[in-house]
Amino acid sequence: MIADDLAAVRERERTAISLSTARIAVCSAAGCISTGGAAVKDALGAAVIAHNLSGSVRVLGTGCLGLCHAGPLMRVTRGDAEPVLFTKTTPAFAERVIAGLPSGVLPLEQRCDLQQPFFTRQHRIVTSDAGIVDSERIEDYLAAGGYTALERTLAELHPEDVVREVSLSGLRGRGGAGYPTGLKWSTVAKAAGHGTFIVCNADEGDPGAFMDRSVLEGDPHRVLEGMAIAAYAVGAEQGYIYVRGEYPLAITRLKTAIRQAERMQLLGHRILDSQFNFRIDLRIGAGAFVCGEETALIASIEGKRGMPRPRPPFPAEAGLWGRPTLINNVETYANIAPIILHGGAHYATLGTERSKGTKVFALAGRIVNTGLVEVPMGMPLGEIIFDIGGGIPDERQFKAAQTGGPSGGCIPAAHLDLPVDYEALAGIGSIMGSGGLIVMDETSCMVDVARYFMEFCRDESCGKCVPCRAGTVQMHGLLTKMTHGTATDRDLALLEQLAELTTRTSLCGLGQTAANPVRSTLRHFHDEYLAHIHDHVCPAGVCAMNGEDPR
Amino acid sequence: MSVTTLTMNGTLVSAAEGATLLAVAREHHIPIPTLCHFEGLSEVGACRLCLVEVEGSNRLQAACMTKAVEGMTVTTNSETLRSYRRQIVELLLAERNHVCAVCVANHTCELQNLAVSMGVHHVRYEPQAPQLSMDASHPRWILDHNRCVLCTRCVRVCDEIEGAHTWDLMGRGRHTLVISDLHEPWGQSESCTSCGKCVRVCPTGALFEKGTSATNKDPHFVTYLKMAREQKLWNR
Amino acid sequence: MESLTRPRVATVWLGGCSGCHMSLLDLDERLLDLAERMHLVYSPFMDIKQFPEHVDIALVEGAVANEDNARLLRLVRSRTAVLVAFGDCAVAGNVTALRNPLGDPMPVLARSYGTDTSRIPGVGANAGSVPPLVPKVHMLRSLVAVDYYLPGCPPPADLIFFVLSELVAGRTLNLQSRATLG
Amino acid sequence: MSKTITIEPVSRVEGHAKITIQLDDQGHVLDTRFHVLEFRGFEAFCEGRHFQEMPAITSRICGICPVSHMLASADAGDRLLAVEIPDTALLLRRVVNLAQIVQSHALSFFYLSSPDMLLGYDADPATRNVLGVARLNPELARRGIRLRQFGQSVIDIIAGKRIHPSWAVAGGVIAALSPEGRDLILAGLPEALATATSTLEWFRGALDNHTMEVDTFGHFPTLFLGMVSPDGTLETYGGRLRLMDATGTIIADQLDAKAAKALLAEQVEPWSYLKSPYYAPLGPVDGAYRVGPLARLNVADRCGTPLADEELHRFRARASGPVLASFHYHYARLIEILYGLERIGQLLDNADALGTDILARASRNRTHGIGMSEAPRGTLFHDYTVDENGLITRLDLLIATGQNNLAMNRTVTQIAKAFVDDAHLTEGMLNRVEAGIRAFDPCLSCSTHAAGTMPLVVDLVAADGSVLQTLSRPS
Amino acid sequence: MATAAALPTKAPADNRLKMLDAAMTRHRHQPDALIEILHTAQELYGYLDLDCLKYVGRCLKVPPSRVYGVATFYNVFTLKPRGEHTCVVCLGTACYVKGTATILSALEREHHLEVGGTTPDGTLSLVSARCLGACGLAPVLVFDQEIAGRVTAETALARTRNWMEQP
Repeated sequence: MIADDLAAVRERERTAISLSTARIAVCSAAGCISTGGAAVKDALGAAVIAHNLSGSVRVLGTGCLGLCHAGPLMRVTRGDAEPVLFTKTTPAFAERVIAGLPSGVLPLEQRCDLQQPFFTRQHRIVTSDAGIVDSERIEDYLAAGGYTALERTLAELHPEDVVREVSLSGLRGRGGAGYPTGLKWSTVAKAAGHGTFIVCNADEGDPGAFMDRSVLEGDPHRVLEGMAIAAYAVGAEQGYIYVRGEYPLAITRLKTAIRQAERMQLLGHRILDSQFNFRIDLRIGAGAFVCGEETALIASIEGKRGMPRPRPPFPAEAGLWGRPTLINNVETYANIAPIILHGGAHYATLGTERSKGTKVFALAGRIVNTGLVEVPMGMPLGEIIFDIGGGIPDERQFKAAQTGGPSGGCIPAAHLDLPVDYEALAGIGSIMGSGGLIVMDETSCMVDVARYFMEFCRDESCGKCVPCRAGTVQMHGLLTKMTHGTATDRDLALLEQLAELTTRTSLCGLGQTAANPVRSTLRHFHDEYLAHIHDHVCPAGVCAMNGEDPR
Repeated sequence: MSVTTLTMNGTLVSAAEGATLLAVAREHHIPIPTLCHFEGLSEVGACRLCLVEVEGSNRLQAACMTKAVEGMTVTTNSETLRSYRRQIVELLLAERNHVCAVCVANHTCELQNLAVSMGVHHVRYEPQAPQLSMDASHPRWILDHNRCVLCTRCVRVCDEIEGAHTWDLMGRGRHTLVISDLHEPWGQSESCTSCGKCVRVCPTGALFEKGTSATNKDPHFVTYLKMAREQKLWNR
Repeated sequence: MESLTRPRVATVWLGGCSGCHMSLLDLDERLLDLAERMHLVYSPFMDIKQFPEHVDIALVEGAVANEDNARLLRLVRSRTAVLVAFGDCAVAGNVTALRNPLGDPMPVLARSYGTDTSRIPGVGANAGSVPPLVPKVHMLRSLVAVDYYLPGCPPPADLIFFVLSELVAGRTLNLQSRATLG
Repeated sequence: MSKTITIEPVSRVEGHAKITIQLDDQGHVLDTRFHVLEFRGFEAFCEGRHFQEMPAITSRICGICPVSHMLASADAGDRLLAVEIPDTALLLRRVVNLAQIVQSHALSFFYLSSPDMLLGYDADPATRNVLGVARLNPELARRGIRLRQFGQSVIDIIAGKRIHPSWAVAGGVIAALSPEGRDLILAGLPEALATATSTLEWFRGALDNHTMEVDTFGHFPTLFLGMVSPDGTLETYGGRLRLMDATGTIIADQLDAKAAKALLAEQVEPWSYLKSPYYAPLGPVDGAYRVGPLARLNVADRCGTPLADEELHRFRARASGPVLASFHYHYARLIEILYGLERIGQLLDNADALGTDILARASRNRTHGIGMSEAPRGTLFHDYTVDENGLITRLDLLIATGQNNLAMNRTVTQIAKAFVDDAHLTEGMLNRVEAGIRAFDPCLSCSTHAAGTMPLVVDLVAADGSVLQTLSRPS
Repeated sequence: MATAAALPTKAPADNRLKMLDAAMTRHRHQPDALIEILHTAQELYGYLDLDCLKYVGRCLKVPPSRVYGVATFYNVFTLKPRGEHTCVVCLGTACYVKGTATILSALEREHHLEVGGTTPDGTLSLVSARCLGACGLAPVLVFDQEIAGRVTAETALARTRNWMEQP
């Protein structure tokens, strides 16, 4: 397929859309599916046929619409009218919507106010296709301008130009560490010889994070396109997507998307009739958090135990099978097409001095609007939680926001005005992380939260290096003692010492950050620790404090 | 072969190009403790005992895997490093059931010797006391998981020198275990050649010979064997 | 009285084999010389039944295996200025703690006394005449603060002599790499 | 009003024990109990370990007689290998066992019991100890210390470590004796022998002051069990067992460990961690037996060394048949020291002593093996059952002190009835009760490891002492 | 065919083996396909038994100990057959904050199970997941293949009890 054919497909699809009287998008991300979204979509399809509307009404399964707690969500667009969003829909409700379409009367209840801050304060780049593009149809993606960036790249840009645009955008790795993407690309591009690989890290491991899942499920082509552009930029012909086995829907949609893209010559041999070849294979993760660490991920793609190795050498120099390997995460790749389309400089107008663009967050925990949001970098944390997130339910008090999962930290109320930015978060002992943002109120005990994360790291430690394997065990033991009310000041000192040890001496990122939740809670909630140790009291009333010897 | 010059603990030292910091230190008799490192086997950088400070980097580097670079300034023995090393040894001692007193490797154990050299007289961490088994199915040797430090020397020597790959690791984290074949009794292993190299390289009493109350290991043998094979040097 | 100026020394035996005390006796005649420099106020070799007040130095052998051990250890700690964990059992649990991997002591006891709990010493109603076992054998450090650690199974007599000589002379102990577990 | 007197801890014994004495309304002794307070669970945690590790692990049962455990364990290991160990190995094991008997007996006599005899039972408890002895009779104390030191140094020279050596293994031993080592040992013998003979002389002289103790410190008939050689001479390692009754009649002779153990059963009292073995055919009352120095000297025809045999003659003159007074454990102990020293000299004078064939190598050839040694306190059995890989599936230890448990309980009652009177209770009276226990030189850290795998009889005893119910378990 | 010659005698000679062989052929019997093939084998057989591991190792030229090492490193793989029904409890942070630990212990108590275990009658396996990525609906459980959000201990127990009563 060449550019002209692609243009024809787009034209055909756009015409079909313009001829339709209504487009009804049902959120088909895992969240809404678990509350019955699939049945709603089936009911819509059946009703369309029953009402003889097949020619004019299009039903799509689409990416995450954001308000997960209110699913299944349904978005109805009619001509140029403002779209309407319905929450908590059912098959019966779907029938009513379709029945009302010919007369133009839609149900009044279950409408969601699209002017509330949750929608108006977001800035959607990565998630812009949600509600517009059917997750399983490449034609939809093409009609929405998909693969234009790849087309332009192959037609107009040298690989160095691509790297320059990405560098110019200021994009930083969205997987958590925030390494400048352009710099990484240029390192890989400079690494000599053929046989370079590119990898998409879709092993979204942080508990409480589901941004990548939503992107993969809702807009898989966006990721494929970003990877193809990256492959062109660094001279790779083979790519892997390492996706969590726990995301079956994402895997299915990716498989479909790859097949579609290959059929249209957007992947595979001589893409768009250029000299550029690039194929993508899926690798299914098997449940090991440590495989989010890039050297462990590489080992896993090679079919081995996911055990990290020391860096240097970095994967950019010696990665998969010893070859230079570019590894980025899902959200990073999802940002590439817009950067190429609108220019790196345009992208860089969003965000802060050192953190550009937008960030997708998964809001969860004790917050009204649990779900997925995309905001410009630099938005104060408090705005995300209270304006967009709707604040804390049940008239409780905000206590902490946890970012970065087991590698991150807990941010207290005193820092709610902090702009969300890599450096700012690191400055108060947390990290941006991949985007999980879990809100806690006074019903959460921070010592128990630290213990929870330590248990996670203990169980997910690969066991290779001593400080991580054995240090997490000991720290977990000490934290457990604290939550049982049997710890002493000496235990607290040991905990602090071990936290330093694992941070400084562990082999990989998992161990190096395993103590972050401990360190940040020690820093911001020291009095809670002292209450457990000195007064044998759990202020949140979570810990049993029964004085039993933990074992 | 070109030569690199670097500073180690304030002294200028020379190094062959591509040499690791550990090799440079050993050549100049600068002690750096190691446990997973074994001359002649690949490096894994797992024990973290050989971590050193490299000026200009806030990350500690494993001396066994870091190449000497011209002009590098390295500290191998700061108070911080010593404290970390002691903690690592203590963590290992608390992890499984290291009862030196009744161990075949008492006084020949590398872990115990590390503890002695670092002045580790006691362990501040709670002993985990896991319930672990022994595999005595092999006619000559015993594997006692209670004393294993998961250094993987046995795994590597079996794979890299003997070429049998009888050993590997199963499970992960604190549940990691050295296994033979499909976690079958060692004595029933189809791949084991009974060469005994794993026993020779084991730093503790985890792998030992039946019928001995003290193990007489010869860890240099494997290094010697590798030299003999690859360089035709039969120098002991 | 002269003995008032000499440091008051006690040796205590908790759950262990007494090998450390035997090694102390292996000081042989040096023990008599040492006795001139200290005032031995409590020891298994003596007939003092109550651990005395105001002890300067206590060498505690053995791990905490039963409730009596725990009680005595806490008493020793409260009445002693310098507490030395004497030997591997006190330092690290050692052989005495070998039962810990088996978990709860009940199966261990049942192995020796049968499964009828009414017939097992130290259990239930039988706890009065013999002390019940603690669920898990502890090294001293797990229960009380320890000032010095003197490892070894047993610690060699020369090392005991060095340690006692230093402590009796009021010096701070520095064992560096002189001592080892095992 | 009845009341209970508790002596806790029993001091100057090797272990943790207490004694309770129940008095009736009139203050007369009603009942006594000897409680062993410690339990460590070797039988349980040794399961799954390899039998060849047992000499090192089981020697940690006891710091006083680790050698006995090491040797009994190695002996059990020999059976599992189904080998006969080299002559040199057997000879050296014997020497080391004798050395331990010497040091342990010296410990018992000089460190633990001599304060009573020298300073008196009623002396100030604060000084009634070895340091008190040293002040009163420095020469005696120093000689005692040096005698023990000699025993320990023999162990050190041959086995490489004074306490908890890892030297004897299944099939033999791991280190031969050097000529220098032998010479060093032989050079130390004369002084040790001189100490032994002079102490015996002193003891004999002091005996006249202790007729009361001789009569009350456990003076009663029991059976006696001890090791002899094929010709009936005293032996402490590698011999066979002889069982004799209180009249001197040999009930059984030349039993190997397996045959001997088959004759024994044990009962459990919930008030003590120490179980009480007895000679099964006669039941727990009549089947009570004593082991240790007194028993060994009673059952043996002779010591087989000149000085010891001379002294044995004097010893036997104290009774018409076997010596029944437990107080004479002390006497027997001193004779055994003499015997041990002489025998060490004899053994080392043998060319085999410096042999280098010391280890018979074999793999496991049996799944069950019982080994034994004569520990200072008496016969010690190690009974191992292993799987095809040699991992222990059942470990059963029958320890010397345990075998004296019935006798010790009776002794406590006898002394308490003789000395304890509520009307005027003195510390010295209570000390006599303890001293009676001390005569047995109980090693309580050893004694809490006998396992319940023998035919077991459990007596449910009511508060009044009557047996309410008897439970038994087949072997 | 080489694979047929290497067929372990105990391996069932049914369609599933053909499908497994096909999957390996698709990956050209490359060792690096090990994890992919284990996924396939587990999908086919429900779990990975030793014969299967041995067979896969032989076909992919991977030593047995490495196959076993990989199969036990990853949480998804199970070497024991799962129960007829599986209840997955999400222990992700959002679910934890909203109390899944309580639900889990209620299930453990009710069915006398520990996480990872299966009831003796083979009806129910209890499994935990570190995060199912459905945090917006926390606490989340999966009953067989079906995700359920905002679960309480009562609703969870109702589901599992139902299974136990009508296996």
